Amino acid sequence: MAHPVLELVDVDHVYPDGGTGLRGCTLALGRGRRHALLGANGAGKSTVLRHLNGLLRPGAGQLRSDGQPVDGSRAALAALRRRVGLVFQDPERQLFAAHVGEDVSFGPLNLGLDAATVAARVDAALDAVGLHGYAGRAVHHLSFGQKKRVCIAGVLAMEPEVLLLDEPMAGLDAPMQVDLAALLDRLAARGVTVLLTTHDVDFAFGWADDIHLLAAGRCIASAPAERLAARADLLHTAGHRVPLAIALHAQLAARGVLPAIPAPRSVPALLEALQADLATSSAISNILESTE
Amino acid sequence: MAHPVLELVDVDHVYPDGGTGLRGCTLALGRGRRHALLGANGAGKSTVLRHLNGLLRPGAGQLRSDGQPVDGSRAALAALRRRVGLVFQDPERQLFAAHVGEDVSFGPLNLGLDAATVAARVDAALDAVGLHGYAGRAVHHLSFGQKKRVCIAGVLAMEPEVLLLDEPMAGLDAPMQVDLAALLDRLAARGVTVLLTTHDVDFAFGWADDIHLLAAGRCIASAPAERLAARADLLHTAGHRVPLAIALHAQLAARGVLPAIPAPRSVPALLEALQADLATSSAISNILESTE
Amino acid sequence: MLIETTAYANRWRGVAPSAKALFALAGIAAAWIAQRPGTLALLALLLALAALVGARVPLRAWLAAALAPLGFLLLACATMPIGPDAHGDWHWHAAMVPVAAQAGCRALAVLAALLGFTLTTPLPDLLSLLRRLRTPETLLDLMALCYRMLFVLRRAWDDGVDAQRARLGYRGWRHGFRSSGLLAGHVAQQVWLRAAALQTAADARSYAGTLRFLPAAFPRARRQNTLALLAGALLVALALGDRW
Amino acid sequence: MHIMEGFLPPAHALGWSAVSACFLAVGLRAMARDLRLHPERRMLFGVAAAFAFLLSALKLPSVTGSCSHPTGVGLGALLFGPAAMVPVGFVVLLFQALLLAHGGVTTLGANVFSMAVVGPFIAYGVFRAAAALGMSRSVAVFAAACLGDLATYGTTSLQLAWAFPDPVGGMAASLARFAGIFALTQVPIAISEGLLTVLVVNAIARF
Repeated sequence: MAHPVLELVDVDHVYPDGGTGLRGCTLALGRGRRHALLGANGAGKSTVLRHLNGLLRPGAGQLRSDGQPVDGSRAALAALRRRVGLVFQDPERQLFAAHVGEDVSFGPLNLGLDAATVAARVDAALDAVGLHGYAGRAVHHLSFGQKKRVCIAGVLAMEPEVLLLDEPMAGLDAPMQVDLAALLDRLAARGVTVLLTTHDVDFAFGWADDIHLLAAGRCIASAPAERLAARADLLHTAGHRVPLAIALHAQLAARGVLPAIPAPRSVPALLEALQADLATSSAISNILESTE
Repeated sequence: MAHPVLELVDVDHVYPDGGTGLRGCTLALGRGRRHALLGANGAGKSTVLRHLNGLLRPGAGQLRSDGQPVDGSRAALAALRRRVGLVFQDPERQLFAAHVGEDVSFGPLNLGLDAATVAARVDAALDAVGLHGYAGRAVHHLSFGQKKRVCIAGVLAMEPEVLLLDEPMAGLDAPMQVDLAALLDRLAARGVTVLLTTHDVDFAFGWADDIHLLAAGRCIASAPAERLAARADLLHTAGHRVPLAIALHAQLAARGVLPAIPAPRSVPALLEALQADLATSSAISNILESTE
Repeated sequence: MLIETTAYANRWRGVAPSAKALFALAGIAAAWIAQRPGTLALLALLLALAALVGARVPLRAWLAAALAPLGFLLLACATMPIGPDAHGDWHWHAAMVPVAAQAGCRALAVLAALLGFTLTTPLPDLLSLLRRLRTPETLLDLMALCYRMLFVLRRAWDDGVDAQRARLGYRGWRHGFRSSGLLAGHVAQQVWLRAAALQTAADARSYAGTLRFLPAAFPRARRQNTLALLAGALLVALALGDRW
Repeated sequence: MHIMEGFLPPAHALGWSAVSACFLAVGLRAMARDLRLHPERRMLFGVAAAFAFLLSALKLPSVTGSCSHPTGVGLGALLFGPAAMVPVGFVVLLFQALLLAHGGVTTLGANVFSMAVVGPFIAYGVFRAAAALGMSRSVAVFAAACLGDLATYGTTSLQLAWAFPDPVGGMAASLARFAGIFALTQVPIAISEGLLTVLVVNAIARF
């Protein structure tokens, strides 16, 4: 079996102020899949991301990359960060250059690429996030959603194999969330492993292939979304309820309103299934009527 | 008819940098009701709040309080702010005292109250937000959710008639959101008029009595939630879809799975209705079986 | 910030800041009165024990806080007996040794007095004490805002450094220097934005030009002040014994 | 460069405190006048003080590869003017003494004089002079921050030399001693502070 692209094995982490970040956390990211990390505030979601990118080092346990342990040497961490991009939650805290292009070029320049390659990468990254032609704009004139996209472009320009995003949907309105989910899907389709944290259980189950549940610094479950969806016990421990789509579908399937399989991943998908079903049945009744 | 407690009449606002904040915005807040202001990012939600609290002055049009125009004099604005409390989105930008109790005491002291009254109000406000005994804690040692509650306590301690909250649910996890919604309900039950901004259309329709829709600086609709819920046209203009609960209920009512009335306000409420329905029918069948 | 964390978690957290300040001042006065290095060292020990035993300040925290000043002390005291003569040649001057020993021990005693105060008293408690002592309002406001905002800005700085490290911003000192400069410029610009945001937030709470907060109450302050004065008097008496 | 808590003899500690108190009073009067005209600057000075403290508490990569504590006084003087830097510098130095045990309360007066009075005024003067001579902004800023830093350290050496004169060579010998030893650490710090200030000012100018 192929090794997971990144893996935390039995990782403990205690913050300098004594707060426990992680306790025996084990979690593996399958290559090219869309992962969602779920947990209540303070469960350790950001701490996990910072370990995966090497910003924090495990107090005990190991970080493995393609099955190989990553040691704490400068070279190993640099190699890790080259492959693993991390987008933080608050754009105000990670955009520090005055202009969009300048900020996006920060990472590629640090990779030691030449100016032409950097320029090409900046353009490609801005295109990918839908900010073509924004390179010369001043960062502080952008809207919140645009800033968020600049942050993502800044990481994409480093062409990471793994993209980690901390609460990427926070603060975005509905259309922007749809756009961002589509962008992440495109990246995953290109083979990039994507991991995002969220506390929206409905979104997580609607979007992700794999779900990882975090509670009080432990990873209590890691599995494909469809296998975890009905595990009310595990979800409760992680501070969540069963996704509404699953609960609704169970009710409707019990009544025979919808087929038991396939289970829709999200409430909008369930709604579509209902509408399609209604359309089909009215189409059938139309046909029946017309043939009568 | 009683006057709305606060009212914007045909208000225009242009920011100093030339950005248009509001264009002919008209919006009235009925006393003691729970209001939600919905709109895409940049539609002008925060700008409306800042007008209602007198932080921004209309370029054209009027702000009315209990039917009386509020002029721009210091006295009028001071009287307005005494009655209308505003909680901003980011706690880090509004807490300026070192200790929780000190920060909460800032507003009441500005009202010119004596020390004993202020101390009593600080205690009451901290109790209300569930931070009893936190007065001596350092603000920078608190979690995000706790800081947010300190912000709300700081405004509650001024005992406002109207409470405005900018994106209060942003960054809170599910249990914290439930707690906060319960707190706002208690305030509304005591007669406080509550207005919050959100871009979560499902939450807005699940919680609010009245919905106000904002699009590109105009208030395109203001009505009780149940009257707006099915207005897909207006909701689309404001960058939203029809609340899932309403859309689902329409489908299920069409199939006779649920009664057409009452329409559940939120998907969890709809789920409960389904579960109750199933429980009733199984209870009835149990009774039938036992009597057979 | 170790001193700040310790100040919030020790047995004297609830003791009136006035009492702790009186004791520290008495310690400084005693250190200034005393002459012999031995007496000064004893004072330093007593003051350190008061914090370690009385307030249960962890020894590790005390030592960590004292580390930087002790480094200065070592350098400065070692410097004193070495120096150039009239011809510019560097020599060992035995005559400076007693001067260095006295200055060193005195510095230790005063440092112990200060640490006894700062490791047990959160800075905001000191600010409310200063307010009662009629410190100019402008200065107090400056201090209150500075205290709150330094944690906010520090957080912003740390997050910025993390974001830069995640994008390989600190490989080698050239990159590091550039990254620090960019970030410092960004945080400097935040100074204006945050000040404006605070102003707006204060205005929304009926701000009228002065930052007023309700100070914390210390109901047993009188008794504690008396005790502190008695303990301080013992230290001063010990020091006076040196002069006779 | 901070003189540690308790290191100065009582007479010197009290004397420098009196001198700095006068400058502080003048600075506070200037600031209060400024605040009457621009009340919104109260918040600005508070946040700026926090920023100055932050810069002073940071470990930044320096030219020699080691870490240094830049004083930030040059930057502050250029942004807010030297008079406002006296109260701001006072608060920063007090906080350093109380929160980091850098400097001290008894030596606060001496440290305020070197770091919040001499440093900013020299930095500001150098900047104005360099600008008047038509030097580029970067050169002027570098010279201002670097010389402001060196002036601070020179003043500290003088204060120490005066407090502990050499029994043979007197104050001059003592000064050579302190200045000589501290030059090892302070010259690289001054250069890195100058470079950093240039980067920061250029970054601010772009916003």
